[in-house]
Amino acid sequence: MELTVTKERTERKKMNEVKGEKAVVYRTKNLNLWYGEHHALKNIDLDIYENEVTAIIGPSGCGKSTYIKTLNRMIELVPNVRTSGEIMYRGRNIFDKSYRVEELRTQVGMVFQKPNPFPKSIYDNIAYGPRIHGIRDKKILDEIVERSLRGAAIWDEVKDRLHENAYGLSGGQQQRLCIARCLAIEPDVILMDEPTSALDPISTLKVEELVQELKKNYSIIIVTHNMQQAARISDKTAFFLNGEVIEYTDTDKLFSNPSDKRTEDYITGRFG
Amino acid sequence: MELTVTKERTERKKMNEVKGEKAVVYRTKNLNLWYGEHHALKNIDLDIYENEVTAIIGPSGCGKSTYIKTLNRMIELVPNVRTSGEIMYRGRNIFDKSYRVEELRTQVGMVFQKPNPFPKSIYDNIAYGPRIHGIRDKKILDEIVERSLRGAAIWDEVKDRLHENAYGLSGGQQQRLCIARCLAIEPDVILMDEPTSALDPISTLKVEELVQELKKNYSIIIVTHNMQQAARISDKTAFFLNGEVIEYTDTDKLFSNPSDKRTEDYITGRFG
Amino acid sequence: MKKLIDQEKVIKNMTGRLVKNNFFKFLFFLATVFGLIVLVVLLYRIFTQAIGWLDMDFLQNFASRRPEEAGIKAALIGSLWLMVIVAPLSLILGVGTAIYLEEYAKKNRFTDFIQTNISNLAGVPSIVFGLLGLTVFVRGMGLERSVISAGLTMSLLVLPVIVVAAQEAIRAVPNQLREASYGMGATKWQTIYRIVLPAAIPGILTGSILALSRAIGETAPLVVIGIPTFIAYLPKSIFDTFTVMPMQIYNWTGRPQEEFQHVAAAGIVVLLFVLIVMNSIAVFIRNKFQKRF
Amino acid sequence: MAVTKQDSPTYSVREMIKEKKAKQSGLMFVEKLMPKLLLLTAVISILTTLGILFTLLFETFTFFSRVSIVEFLTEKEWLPWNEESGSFGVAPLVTGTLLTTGIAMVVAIPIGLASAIYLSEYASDKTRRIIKPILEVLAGIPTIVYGFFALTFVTPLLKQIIPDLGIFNALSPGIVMGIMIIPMVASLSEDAMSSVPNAIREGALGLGSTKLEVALKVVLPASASGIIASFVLAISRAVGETMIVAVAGGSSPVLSFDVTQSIQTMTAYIVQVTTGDAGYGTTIYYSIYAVGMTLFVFTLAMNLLAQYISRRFREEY
Amino acid sequence: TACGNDAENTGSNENKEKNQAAEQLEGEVKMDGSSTVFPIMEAAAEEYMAQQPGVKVSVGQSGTGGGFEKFTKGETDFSNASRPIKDEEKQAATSGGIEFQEFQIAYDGLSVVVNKENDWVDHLTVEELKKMWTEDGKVKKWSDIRPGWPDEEIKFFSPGHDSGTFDYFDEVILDGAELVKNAQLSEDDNVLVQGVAGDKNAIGYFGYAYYLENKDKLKVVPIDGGKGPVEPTNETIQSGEYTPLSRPLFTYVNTKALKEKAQVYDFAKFILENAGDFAEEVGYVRLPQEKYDEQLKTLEGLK
Ligand SMILES: Nc1ncnc2c1ncn2[C@@H]1O[C@H](COP(=O)(O)OP(=O)(O)OP(=O)(O)O)[C@@H](O)[C@H]1O
Ligand SMILES: Nc1ncnc2c1ncn2[C@@H]1O[C@H](COP(=O)(O)OP(=O)(O)OP(=O)(O)O)[C@@H](O)[C@H]1O
Ligand SMILES: [Mg+2]
Ligand SMILES: [Mg+2]
Ligand SMILES: O=P([O-])([O-])[O-]
Repeated sequence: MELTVTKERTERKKMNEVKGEKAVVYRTKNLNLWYGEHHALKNIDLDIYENEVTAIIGPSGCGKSTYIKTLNRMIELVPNVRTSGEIMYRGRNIFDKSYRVEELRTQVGMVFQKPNPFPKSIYDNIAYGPRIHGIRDKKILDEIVERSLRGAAIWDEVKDRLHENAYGLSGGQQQRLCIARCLAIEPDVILMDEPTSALDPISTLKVEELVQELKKNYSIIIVTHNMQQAARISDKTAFFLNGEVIEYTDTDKLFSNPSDKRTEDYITGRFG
Repeated sequence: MELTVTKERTERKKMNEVKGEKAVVYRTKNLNLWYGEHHALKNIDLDIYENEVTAIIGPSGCGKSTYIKTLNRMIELVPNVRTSGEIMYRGRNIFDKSYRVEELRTQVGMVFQKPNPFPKSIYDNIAYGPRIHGIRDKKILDEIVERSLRGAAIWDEVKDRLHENAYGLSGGQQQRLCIARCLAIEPDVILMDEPTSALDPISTLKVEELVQELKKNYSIIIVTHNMQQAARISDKTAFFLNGEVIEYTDTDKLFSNPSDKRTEDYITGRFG
Repeated sequence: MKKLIDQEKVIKNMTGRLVKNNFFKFLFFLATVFGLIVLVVLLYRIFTQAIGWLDMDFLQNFASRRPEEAGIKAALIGSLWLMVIVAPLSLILGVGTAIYLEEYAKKNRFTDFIQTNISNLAGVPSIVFGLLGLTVFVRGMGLERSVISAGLTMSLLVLPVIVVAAQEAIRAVPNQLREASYGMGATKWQTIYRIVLPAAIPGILTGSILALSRAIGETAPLVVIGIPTFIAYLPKSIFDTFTVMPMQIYNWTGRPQEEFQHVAAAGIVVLLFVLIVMNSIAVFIRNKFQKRF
Repeated sequence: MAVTKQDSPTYSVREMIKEKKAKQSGLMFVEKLMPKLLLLTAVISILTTLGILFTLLFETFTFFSRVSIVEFLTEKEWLPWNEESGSFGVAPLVTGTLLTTGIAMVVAIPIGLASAIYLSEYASDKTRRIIKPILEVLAGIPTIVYGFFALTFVTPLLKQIIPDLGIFNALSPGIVMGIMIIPMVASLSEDAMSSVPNAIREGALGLGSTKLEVALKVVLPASASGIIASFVLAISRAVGETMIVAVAGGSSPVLSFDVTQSIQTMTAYIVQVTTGDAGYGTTIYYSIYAVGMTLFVFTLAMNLLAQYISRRFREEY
Repeated sequence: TACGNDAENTGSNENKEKNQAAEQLEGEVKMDGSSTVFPIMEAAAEEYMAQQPGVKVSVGQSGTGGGFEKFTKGETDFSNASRPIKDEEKQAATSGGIEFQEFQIAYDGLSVVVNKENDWVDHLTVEELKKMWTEDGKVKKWSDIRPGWPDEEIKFFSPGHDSGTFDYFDEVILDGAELVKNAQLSEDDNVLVQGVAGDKNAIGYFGYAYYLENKDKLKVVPIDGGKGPVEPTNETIQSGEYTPLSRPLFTYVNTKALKEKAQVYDFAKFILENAGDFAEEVGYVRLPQEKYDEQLKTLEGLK
């Protein structure tokens, strides 16, 4: 890799300034969410921009996972969840009755906190997405599988055992497999919920580089408990606390010059 | 907490110098391990010292989890595992026929990579260990539970719902619960397999502080993919690669002046 | 820090705990072996009785008043015909119901009602199903004492067992897998069909093996329906009359001639053989898929 | 290294998916259709119950128009054979059923559960794979075979210990029924226990638990719902079992709890009548429906109770 | 090739059958009813189908009552019975629009048996039988029946209440009185055989065939019905000497089916022509030949 992460970021920032403001992918308006009686998200307002990496940080239990799962309506799988407010994805309210959740999720890929490969072969894990969307051609599938695995920096480790069960992989390998699986359907947005928490530094670095690479074509929203990571790879960062967005601004600004006292306390490790 | 982590470490180092060399807790001699045909650990030789924090780092799949699981013979749960060589714990070979694995594990607590609370109440999770070891007294149990939960920096979050099911906690909270569960039996050695990979920075800091606190009484072996963490909290660090120990020495030395080229490449993020 | 746990006492306790563990392990082992011993005794008795009576003729002959000529052909083929109806029907209905309840049904009174109803059906004695089959299929629908009447009755009989087993199996599939699939934009049915069902197959099969084994050895409901015992021809369609092995065996054991006891034993051996073949196929599939998540 | 425009070939997966989507209108149809089809299969079970009720109620009413329901429930003798001086108190048949079921459970639950624990927690994968299917063969042996096994093997064996044992008794078929049910308890309980994640076992073992402690204190509570479900099925099976008791239990409906003597269960009575001499339209003929109804109500009550228990025990993980 | 099956024919009336064999029949014949009669009909069906492979005969054994239930609903062509049809069943037939004809096909001699080691019983009178088998609230001992017999409790083994065998015993011996309460009842006569063979103080009764097959294990008791003790044998049963415990076995045929289905008629004829042989083969006793001939005439009249 010839470019360092930082170089690339600076370059892109320049480009942004040239192009002017980017398109909004997700516009969250006054979102509230309850788990039964528990008010987990409170009056969230957040605009997420195209071809950027948006990081969401905050202490454990603050609602990071809840929010990111709301973006592709995965939250609906939890019983007794209620929401109010709007989330516009590319101009359409995702809570609209007419919006098919499958369509949304095809556009919005997701990588989870715990690796969750299917109990199938490595190949079938990757080919699952393309297949359910009707791609049957063996040659194309082969190519998608290789490309996706390469994309997730795991190709070399698994290329000789594509047809073995994915559960034979180590935790880190499994997580990268899940990222590869997500890449296979070339989504528009990729949601990542602490995708590197199970990875070693080298894989983490690869994924971070990959995230930089991917955002040329995709918009990425990443939950992370690692502030360094947020600082390294994201363009914008949102700081969540107790289900509220405390501060949301350019990453540089948030980490160098936070406007809220709580943000400052958190990023300097002063409260808990 | 009035002492910073660094201050404390310096202090302890001083103490060590005063007392001279510490006792060896674990002495691994020429350990080899195979998963079926797969040679996962190769000729491991490693001495682990009392009242120290020993970190094990290395890329994904290098055998960190395998090694740490061998130390309390948890690895035996995997079918078709073969070992050769010796691991002496406090002078006794843990592979001895006469060595009762339950006794070993009572002395050697373990915290796992993924949180694995029992499907019981928070209280019963913590009280489980003491109870199986014959402690029935409600008052003592209460005290153990509170102390262990405080020790794992989770007391304040759960003290009002001790009798609710542990599965209602978030991932981070669950992991801290598991640490508390391990503390409850006051082991001699604590094995930790990436214990903070599911925690946010604040909890991570608390656990790191806790590790410092604990090593006054306990010896701690910690697998981590976070080199900063290893540098911050450990006294010695072992660098694993492909099932081999590449370098094992004082943490300061390993990170400032590694003697093996591969170690250097790894800690500077240059290979993968 | 004050020690609350007395390590010495812990070590002292250890011996007792280990002795207890080993004692119970042995007890558990004995319990497991007990079943096997009974099986061996049972099989030994049956095989010693069947020896000399079990040959190709026995498989190729129809029933006869003469023990030497009596064979199990009609009953064997009849039992297989019965399975042709029961296996697919009860599996489709059972797994379908389980999927509906676990994946689709909302938590409401109606769902609760179905669930309770199924558990209750599982407890309804087979003989009562016999009365049902007689009234509804044989008489109500005019299907007579045919393969289809008996097959429908047996399917309903084993249905709840399959539903309950399939539900447990489906419930055991971790939610993370469903989430992963939905996350790819898979529809609900795609997720169920491609992820949940394959992962649940081992559990479903375990239940189904037990259920189908039961169906193939069940006598009481067929006695109530009034399946004939003497048939010297094979059914040509599911609407033909037929007989099954347990009925034939029941008939033989009741005969005055001592020789028929041997014929019955030979019949039991054939029945067990069919059963073991069925089980083996299912066990093969189950082992192929089995894993712990 | 990663996905870039250069190394991507002439196609884009995203475009292909869009293209296919347009053609996949069938998919949404299936999506809409499946729940309805599945609901239909679920409704079959309700229809079955209705069918049973319909079948039983109709004839039961006729029976109770001839014999008062009070007599049926309170009379202590079951002597239906004499049209004029008969006595229709169902109690002896109920006690016969309870006796054999009770004995069967005393055998099946401890042994079945113990086998399940052994297979799930102690046995190696290989042992489990061998033993489980063998046990399942036990469940598949036709009940009629068990009946003769009870009569010609177990009863004489027991007679050596209990000289007063009658040739027909409750004990022997009860025990054999229990043996028949062991695999059901073992297999279903084992499944429930196997579905407890291994990570939880590791957590407990890591604290120095013996396998027994893991099994009893962690795995059993975690799988209680599945285990209780297996007990319920087992009890129901024993109550409804017919051929074993018909062959080895005798046909003497007597109100007594003496397990060494001949009894008659509700199921055995139904078989006796359906294969017997009683004419269509006689009171005896209708009595089997009344007994069937009793059996039905009986299992219903028991199942409702068991479900209540199993709900209270349910654990999520 | 219409005559293909003739070679396999056995039995006394080969010539007659040769003539009939010219006509190959098809269709179903459904028969159900008494389990006592079952073995005879199994034999008949077996042989008949060897001759007429196109005809599918099925024989069930739902018991006499169960058989009539189906028969009166029009579900079967033949109903076997170990007792004559009852009035209720006749009524059911009438209301179901079923007309039928009764045929006797063989005799069964209920055999009273005791243990082989029982050396005191030489015969029993009908009165003694009644005294033994009726419930009177007291424990029955052998010495209660005839002075000099052992002071031991009698162990009773009887077919279940719902069998034709019990029904007949009840009618001719008990005369409606209640059966001893501690009698061991079983639907399966083999089990009764075992019970009696296993207990020195046992007494039991069941069908003649079961006694014949277990002669070596049991001792049969001659019955004195007023004309001195008579042991059940083929001769005494056929001649009617063995009384009152010998009983006729029946089959009932649906006359409408007889008229409409050639195979039903043909099979009925076959039964009447061969029932005697088959009965003896499976352990029952043939009727006097005149009875078969008479019934064949009746049958012809129904065609
Ligand atoms: N299924 C659920 N039912 C009820 N409460 C829930 C559920 N999931 C999460 N919560 C609660 O909602 C809050 C937000 O949880 P969430 O998982 O979004 O936190 P998080 O920021 O992702 O934490 P972590 O960093 O530990 O993953 C927490 O207090 C949690 O206990
Ligand atoms: N149960 C198993 N059966 C076979 N191979 C295994 C098993 N567990 C681990 N391995 C293999 O052994 C090697 C070491 O695995 P291990 O889990 O110890 O790695 P690790 O260093 O802990 O990785 P990570 O950081 O991803 O947790 C890997 O190549 C892995 O694929
Ligand atoms: Mg989270
Ligand atoms: Mg690991
Ligand atoms: O079958 P039965 O002859 O006893 O009615």
